[in-house]
Amino acid sequence: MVPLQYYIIMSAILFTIGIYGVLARRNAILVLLSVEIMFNAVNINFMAFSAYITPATMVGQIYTIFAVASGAAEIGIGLAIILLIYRGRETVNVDEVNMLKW
Amino acid sequence: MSGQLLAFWALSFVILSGALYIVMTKNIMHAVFMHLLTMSMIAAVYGLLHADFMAAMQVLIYAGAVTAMVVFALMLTKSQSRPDGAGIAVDNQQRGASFLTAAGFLAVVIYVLVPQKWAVHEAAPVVKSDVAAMGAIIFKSYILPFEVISVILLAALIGVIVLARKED
Amino acid sequence: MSFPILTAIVFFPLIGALVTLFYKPEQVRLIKWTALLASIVPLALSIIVIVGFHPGGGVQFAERVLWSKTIGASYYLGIDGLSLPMVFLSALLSVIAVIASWNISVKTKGYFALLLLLEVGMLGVFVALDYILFYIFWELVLLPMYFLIGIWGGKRREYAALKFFLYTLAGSVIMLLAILAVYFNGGAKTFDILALAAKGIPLGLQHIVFWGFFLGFAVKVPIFPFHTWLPDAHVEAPTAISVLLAGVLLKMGTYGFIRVILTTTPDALKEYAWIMATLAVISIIYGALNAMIQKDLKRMIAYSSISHMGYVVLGIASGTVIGTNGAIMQMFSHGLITALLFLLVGFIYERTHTRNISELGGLLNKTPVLAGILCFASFASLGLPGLSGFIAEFLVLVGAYSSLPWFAVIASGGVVITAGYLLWMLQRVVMGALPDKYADLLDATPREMLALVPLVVLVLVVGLYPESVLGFINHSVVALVKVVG
Amino acid sequence: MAQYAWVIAVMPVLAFLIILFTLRRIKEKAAYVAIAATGAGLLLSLGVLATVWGGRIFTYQTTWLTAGKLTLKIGMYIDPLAAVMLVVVTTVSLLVQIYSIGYMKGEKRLSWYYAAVSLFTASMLSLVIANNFLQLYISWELVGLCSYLLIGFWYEKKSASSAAMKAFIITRIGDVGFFLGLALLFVNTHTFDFSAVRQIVAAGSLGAGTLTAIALLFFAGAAGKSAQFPLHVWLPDAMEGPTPVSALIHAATMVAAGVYLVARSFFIFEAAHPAALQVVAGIGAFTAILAAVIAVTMTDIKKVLAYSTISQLGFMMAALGVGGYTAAIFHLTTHAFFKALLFLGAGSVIHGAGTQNIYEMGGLLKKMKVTGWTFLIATLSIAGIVPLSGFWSKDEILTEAAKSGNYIILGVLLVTAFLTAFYMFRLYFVVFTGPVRDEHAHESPAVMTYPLLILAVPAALLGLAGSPLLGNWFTKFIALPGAEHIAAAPDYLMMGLSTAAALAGIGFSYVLYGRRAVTAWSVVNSLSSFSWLNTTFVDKTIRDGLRVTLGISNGLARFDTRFVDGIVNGVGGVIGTFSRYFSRANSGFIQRYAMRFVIAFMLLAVAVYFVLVR
Repeated sequence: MVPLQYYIIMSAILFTIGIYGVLARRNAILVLLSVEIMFNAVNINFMAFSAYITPATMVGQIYTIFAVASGAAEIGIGLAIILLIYRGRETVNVDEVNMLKW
Repeated sequence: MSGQLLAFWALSFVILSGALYIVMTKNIMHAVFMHLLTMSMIAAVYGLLHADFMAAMQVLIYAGAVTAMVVFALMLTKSQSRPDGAGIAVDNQQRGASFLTAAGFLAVVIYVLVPQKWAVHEAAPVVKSDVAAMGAIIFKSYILPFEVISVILLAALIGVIVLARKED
Repeated sequence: MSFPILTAIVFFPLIGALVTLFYKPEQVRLIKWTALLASIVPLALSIIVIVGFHPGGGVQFAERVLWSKTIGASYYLGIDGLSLPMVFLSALLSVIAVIASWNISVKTKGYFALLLLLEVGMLGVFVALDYILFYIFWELVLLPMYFLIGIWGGKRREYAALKFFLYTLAGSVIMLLAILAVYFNGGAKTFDILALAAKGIPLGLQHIVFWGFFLGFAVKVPIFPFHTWLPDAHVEAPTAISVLLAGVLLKMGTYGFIRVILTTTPDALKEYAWIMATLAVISIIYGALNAMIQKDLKRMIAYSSISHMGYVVLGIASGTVIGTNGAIMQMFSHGLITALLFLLVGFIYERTHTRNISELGGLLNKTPVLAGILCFASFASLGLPGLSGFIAEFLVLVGAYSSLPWFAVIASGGVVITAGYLLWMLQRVVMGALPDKYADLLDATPREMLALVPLVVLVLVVGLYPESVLGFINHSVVALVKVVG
Repeated sequence: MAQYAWVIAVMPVLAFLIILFTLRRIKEKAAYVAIAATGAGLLLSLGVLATVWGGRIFTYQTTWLTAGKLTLKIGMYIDPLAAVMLVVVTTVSLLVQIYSIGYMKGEKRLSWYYAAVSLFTASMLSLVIANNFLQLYISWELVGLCSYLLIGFWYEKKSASSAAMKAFIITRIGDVGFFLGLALLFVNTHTFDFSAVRQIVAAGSLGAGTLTAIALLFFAGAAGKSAQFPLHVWLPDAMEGPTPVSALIHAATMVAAGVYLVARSFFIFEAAHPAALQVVAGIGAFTAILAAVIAVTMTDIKKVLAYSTISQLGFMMAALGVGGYTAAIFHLTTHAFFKALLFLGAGSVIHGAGTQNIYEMGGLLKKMKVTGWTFLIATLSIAGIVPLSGFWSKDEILTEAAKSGNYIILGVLLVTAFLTAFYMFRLYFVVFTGPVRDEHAHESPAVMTYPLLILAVPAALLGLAGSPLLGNWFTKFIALPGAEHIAAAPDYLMMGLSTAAALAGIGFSYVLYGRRAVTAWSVVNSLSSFSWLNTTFVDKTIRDGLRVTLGISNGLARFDTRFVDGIVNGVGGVIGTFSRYFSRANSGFIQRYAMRFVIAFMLLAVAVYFVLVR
């Protein structure tokens, strides 16, 4: 019998690792992977809540389905953008791209 | 110490160390493979939570589709970090700050979430997940979001094609 | 409802501006003639209004369409003795500005479209009787002016345009706050300028909104120490824009003083009259002394404008009927005279390519008509009797003398300084020997005369028979001035 | 007849307009237009004079402007004083214009000259027929304008344009006083009308203090126009203008306007504190003697006459100051003629000799008969020799001064009379007698000499009209309405004293300059130290004032661009610096944005947690 808190703490740590990856990695693909980690941390949370709090209605699971779907869309678009940038700039390093300026 | 708990600890250890490896390694290829592993372990966690359907989905989408896509992306772009991991930095300059920020975040989240009293259901977590019931719920209560998410996926599909297409 | 003549006056130039947008940029002649037509029609209509105007009849030709009942705003235009001379002046100077801009060759289309848009704003300010409408027109003036200075201006045009824009915008934002304060705390949920004035607002509120309005209008006038945008804007602006800037835009500020401050916050005005008068007197003397030393003709006239607008403010601060009459006369007369001066400087600049006083000289020898009119305008500006400037300054000083005697005494000292810098300028510019490089200057062309002569005639007519303007003003002023009487 | 007096003033205006609009084409014919207008004006003026012969007064007016309760009217007030002035102005103006045909011959801007002279004549006429102070002020300023235009007629010369400017600005300083006086008058009486003001003053409702202030402010204006100390410095410089203009404007008419103003508002001075009139008398007398002393040291023929004019105007002011209203007007009238004659004669001399320095002339009587003899008449007249005009009017002033009991003034005036005779005859002896220095000197054409001859008649004989021996007719005619006139018995003592002073002056001058018995320079040099007050003190003060003003405006200009504008630009600069600093945060590196986002989220979460949950 695993307490709910364990899942929460585990997903929190996982999410934090994802944050670190997003903030610190240069390679855009690694940044995307880190985003995926964050996504999955959230999903673990949903799943745990679903199992512990609303086991009958399965709200958390359904949220996870939607989250996975939009996550898939996100990674597709994200990779497409990385490809696009790579074509224009010959780099996938995030800190070499600063087009988001005033 | 039940088997479940033991399994949880083991899975957690693998997931977290895998994630750490992803954000630490200098070799991107290794990171991708570790990603595959991590995602599979998360699927196992879902199984631990009696959500077999979701576990399958997790393996299919994350461990399969996403990882494959990332590998393709890696092949199409030329990374500056060499396979041996030497040479050009894979982390940016705000690495230390990022670490502190992430640690702070973790502290806040744990400080806020852990003391919470969750309204845990009596039946939890023993109720077996029922795919049929889940399908009924999705196609009854959540039909509109479901349709919307399919449109979003379609839009993303088209968007990816448009974005990634080489201009003539 | 009869023919909405005021709406026609205000918005006809807009039609012209829209029409010019459909031309090709190369169709320069067509653009110019359209602009001329679009500015002449409001002038003609304003003359019709003058003919149909009853001096004793209060606000006339009113048009009122409810805009929003819930917030109490309406499309409310009307004209009285205060706005009539200003509307005429704006319409006239717009025509003259179009004529004076005939040589604009860069981006002609945009220039004339903006000029006409500017005219809409200027005319609108003087006929709007609803605060929201007033504010809209007030702001509408800024935008075309910004581009006209910023695109067609001189060397430092961007700096000047930005300074003008930000400075006056800051002023009008403060004014907006005051408007909102009057609206929310004035007791009547209406934006009707006249109704609010007639009803009166609480004394405590008056003291607050007075300063809001004062700052808003003072920047526009401009009164010392809010004046520094003016010389820069004038120096950089093209001739016709200087004409409108000095001739009309400055009057918007003093118009606001009379239309809003004098009627809506009379008690606060009475209490703070000495501050207004002090600033006015400082403006008079300070502007004149600054004008004395300027090397650039336009800059000199800009400072002289500050000095002359000080008389307007002094007249208003006096709170007397005579002083206010004088103030309006001075607004009208200064509009004519400064327009004349700026036109002349522009025409001289087109010939000699310099505005530097020390590089000019002896213009009477070669261009007697231009130089002669420059003398005429200078004398009008220094308040020579028989020309329009005198009677205005006279009324202002007599009015001020009865309520603020010492201010009037100091202000009249400005008359001597004014004579000093204008005559000194004349000595250096039109008298003396003509530098050799100007030996082949040509005198005024018919087009230039077309721009100059109406102003000369009006300065003379108003100077010799002031009743021609005062007849329209006086009744309204008596109705407006509630302070001392 | 008198109701058409305005036509007199309007005709030169028409002449002005006609000439102005045909400036390039009309050329010399401009003279005929102007002369015709003024000539017709002279005839009408004589008619007006005849109409008011019996002491009648005509007034006409029409509304000029309305502002609140203020209604300003323009109109005419034709009393004997105005009628006399009309005749004086039109006569002198007409003769000067005729004279100018010869003097200004070949001038390229001749038509403009006549236009300006016409405008001047019109303004001056409007000044004398004004029925209210405001109209008087307006005309007053207009004559100032014409004076400016005509002094600066040869505007290519820097000295001419500077002199014009100086004249305008210095008189304007006085005008500010006049203007403030008008404002004070108006605020207290709500009218500018002569008769109305007179009634209010007579009713005694105004305090003596107010009246004194008004009177002194008016006198400030008069001092500017009539070149009284210390505002006299513009008049000698004004000699830069053409000589006929000096004769018309700066001798006969405009400069007398100050005297006219004090005369017109004499009832205010009388009602005011006695100090007001004492100031007038004191400044008048001081100006008279100061200018006379300076005149002795001058070597430029026009400058001598200019200082002489200042001195004579001081005489008139002094006369007004001691209460001699009629005496002042009388002297004004006679002075107008003999001084105009002197100036025109001087013009003729300059025209013939080609120089203005008296020591480059000499023996001109032989060369220029008409000019010489008429000049002699005028010189005798101004020196005060029986029975020429100047004698009678000057005698009248001295009598009034004696009657007032103010013996200091009387003494000063007597000394001045002596000096007047001295410097005038000095001028005459040096220029017209002695050895001929310029063989090329020649008599002027008839168009110039006939006006001299005509002017010589009133310069010699007009005084008889006011002679006490002939019943003081002029005095009675001109006297203030209501003021009972004391039929002055001839004061033989005064006549004797003034004649003695004049003869002494002439004799002294004869010894020094006629016979050249004594070296003239020693005397002149000793006197010239007197003129420090003028050249060193007043002129220098004014120049210093000017420099200080320029310095102040220079400083203010710097203050304006550095400080006032500096604040404006500083505010903009500070905001700009801040925004530049903060805009650096927008580096464009997405991970920095992300980090800020995370940190902000944390802070927000903590805040929400503590505020809402706890």
